[in-house]
Amino acid sequence: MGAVKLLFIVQRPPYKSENPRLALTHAIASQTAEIYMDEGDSVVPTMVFVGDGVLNAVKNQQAMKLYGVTTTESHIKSCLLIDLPVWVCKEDMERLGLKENQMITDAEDMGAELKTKFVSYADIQKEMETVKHLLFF
Amino acid sequence: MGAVKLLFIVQRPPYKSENPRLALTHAIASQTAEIYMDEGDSVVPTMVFVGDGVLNAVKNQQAMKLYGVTTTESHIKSCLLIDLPVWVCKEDMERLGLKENQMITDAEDMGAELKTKFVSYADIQKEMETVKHLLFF
Amino acid sequence: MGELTLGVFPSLVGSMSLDFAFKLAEAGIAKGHKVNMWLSGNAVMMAKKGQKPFKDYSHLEKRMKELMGKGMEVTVCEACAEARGYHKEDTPEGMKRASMDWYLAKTVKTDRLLHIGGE
Amino acid sequence: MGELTLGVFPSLVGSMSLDFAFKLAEAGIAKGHKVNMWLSGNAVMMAKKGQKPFKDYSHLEKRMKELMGKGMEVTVCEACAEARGYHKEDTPEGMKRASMDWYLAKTVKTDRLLHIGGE
Amino acid sequence: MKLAVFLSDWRRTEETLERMKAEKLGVILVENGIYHAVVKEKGKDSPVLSKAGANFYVLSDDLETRGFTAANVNSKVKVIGYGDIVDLIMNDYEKMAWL
Amino acid sequence: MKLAVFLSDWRRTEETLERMKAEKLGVILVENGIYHAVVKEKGKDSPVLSKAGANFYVLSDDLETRGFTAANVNSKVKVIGYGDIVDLIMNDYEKMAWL
Repeated sequence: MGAVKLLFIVQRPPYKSENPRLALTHAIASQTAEIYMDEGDSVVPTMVFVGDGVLNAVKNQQAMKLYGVTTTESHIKSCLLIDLPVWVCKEDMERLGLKENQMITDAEDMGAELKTKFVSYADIQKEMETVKHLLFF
Repeated sequence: MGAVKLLFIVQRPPYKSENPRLALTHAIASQTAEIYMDEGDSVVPTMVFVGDGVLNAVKNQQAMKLYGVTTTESHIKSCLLIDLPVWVCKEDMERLGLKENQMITDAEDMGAELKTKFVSYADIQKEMETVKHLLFF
Repeated sequence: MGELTLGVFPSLVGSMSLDFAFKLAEAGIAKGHKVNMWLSGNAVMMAKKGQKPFKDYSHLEKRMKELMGKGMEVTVCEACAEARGYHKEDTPEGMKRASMDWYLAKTVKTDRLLHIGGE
Repeated sequence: MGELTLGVFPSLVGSMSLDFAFKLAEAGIAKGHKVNMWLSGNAVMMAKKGQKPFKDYSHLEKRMKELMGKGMEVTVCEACAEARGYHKEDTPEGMKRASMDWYLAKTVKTDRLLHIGGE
Repeated sequence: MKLAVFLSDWRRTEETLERMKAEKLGVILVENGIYHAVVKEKGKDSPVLSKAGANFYVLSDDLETRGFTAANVNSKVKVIGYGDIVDLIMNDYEKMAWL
Repeated sequence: MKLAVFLSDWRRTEETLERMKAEKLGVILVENGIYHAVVKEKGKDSPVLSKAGANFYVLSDDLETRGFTAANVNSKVKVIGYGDIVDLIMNDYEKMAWL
């Protein structure tokens, strides 16, 4: 099968639902999926935040300090750290009045090289066509 | 304290959420609450279906036949059977194009005397002002 | 000082409404109020002891026990618990199990009721 | 005949999405397809045996066992289960526990994936 | 792409669907999504049913569970069962989205 | 009546609030309800904030959890903590509605 592409699409805001977190933790699990796969196979996920889901990528989340629960922010940074692409829909940011300087743009503090990509919905549509499976959260 | 009035307000459609069912079963539990109360005290609930919640009162629900789960319809009828008032908002029925002949109007098949009351939102607002506590489901 | 009853229905992991309810209860007790809590629907997930405290998930067993130690009554819907496979022996110490009429009865004397339906 | 993988995340009681998933699996198996199921999030509520079959609540343990008897693989997210207090000894017979990578790996060979995020 | 979208809710997921494009698009109404097939809010069809080029299906089990029958269903929508959904997934579409 | 409405969501519960009347009305934004206080969709305030005669509050814990601070909050809305909510419930309002 070789490399199989998956698109993880988060369309809801964080915390009121476990879904955005589960999208991130499942995508990150692609790193260790080899043990269940044949030689040469792999899964290659991309994380996409779209619609109200772009609110997941707002920075300075304090869930750990206030509720003792890992922030969605730290999961997004973990994705960047393992070179897992994180995309945020530009049009939805604009609709909600979110500026890039409010968003998680990188995880340099953790040593990650990959940066968040702010993309247009057309890019997301194109990626939906390219991947093998869609996972809406 | 005497008789304490409670308003159970269901604003969501049935089945996609456990809430409407829990509203009904909790309201019905008022019948047996005496064991926890002082002599002379009682709770007097009214069930109200409002907004998209009026869809709970559509008749001929087949959840038991198809999924093996008690219908919301049968819970509504149980309310009528124990003389627990069931109100459905007329304006919302009209908005959604629901006619009275599509709705649960009575539980005569179970021997109930009380009938569903189709009320205006103004009546519901008035009741919200009268009761001691509101329970939104 | 007054009496506040919280009826909580959303699940332990997900909406964080249970986190809200316990924080509110804590603040209420700190101000000297009597607080009661009724757990029903998916909130009966609190009625299973031995939950592992991972940082990715809400974990409230410890806080609940502290608050019960300060006089909060916590009662869980028995039928909702049994339907999910939580039996008497699974119940955390200090938590009571009862049928829904317990909650209805509490509404009579309580000064305030915050019913968190959710989900 | 093909292979269909269902990823299911909503809770046992509430949305009825688990009822949907098992009915779909049943129909798929009846048509000769191979069906796999991944249970994560609140859907790990399936990983607690001894749930009482009340008529007011979805009860799927029996149907799940029948379908596993017909070759359906059912695997549950281990961390999600432990966080909710469902341990190894609680797991219904025939159900596997694994980490999330099991689901990711399944997506490689399966012909179709229906991911039911929900809630 | 050949995309089957499962609409499982009534009020929350229409916007996501509105944006999606596919050469072949199936919209399968399940759970509370069935209200798109039977409710005419303020006398109008659900906006979902105006999605251009889509084929619409509604699951009879979820329709009848909620007290509706094929007689109530909008003429744009075909009433199907679980077996039909399996065939749509395995034969007619390649990718699935559950909204 | 003196009514405190807890808005815990962003997209689903505004209509119910819109209809409600009370001599004294408090709207307490919690959980995802906080977005009503900080997001200006298409440049506009949330319609919730135009509810006539209401007092608006937002829970700082839920605001900061989601990456926002008092600096982002609409000037119509007062930032409060859990202790303040207790006082509002016990002293200022009589009935509560969690939407």
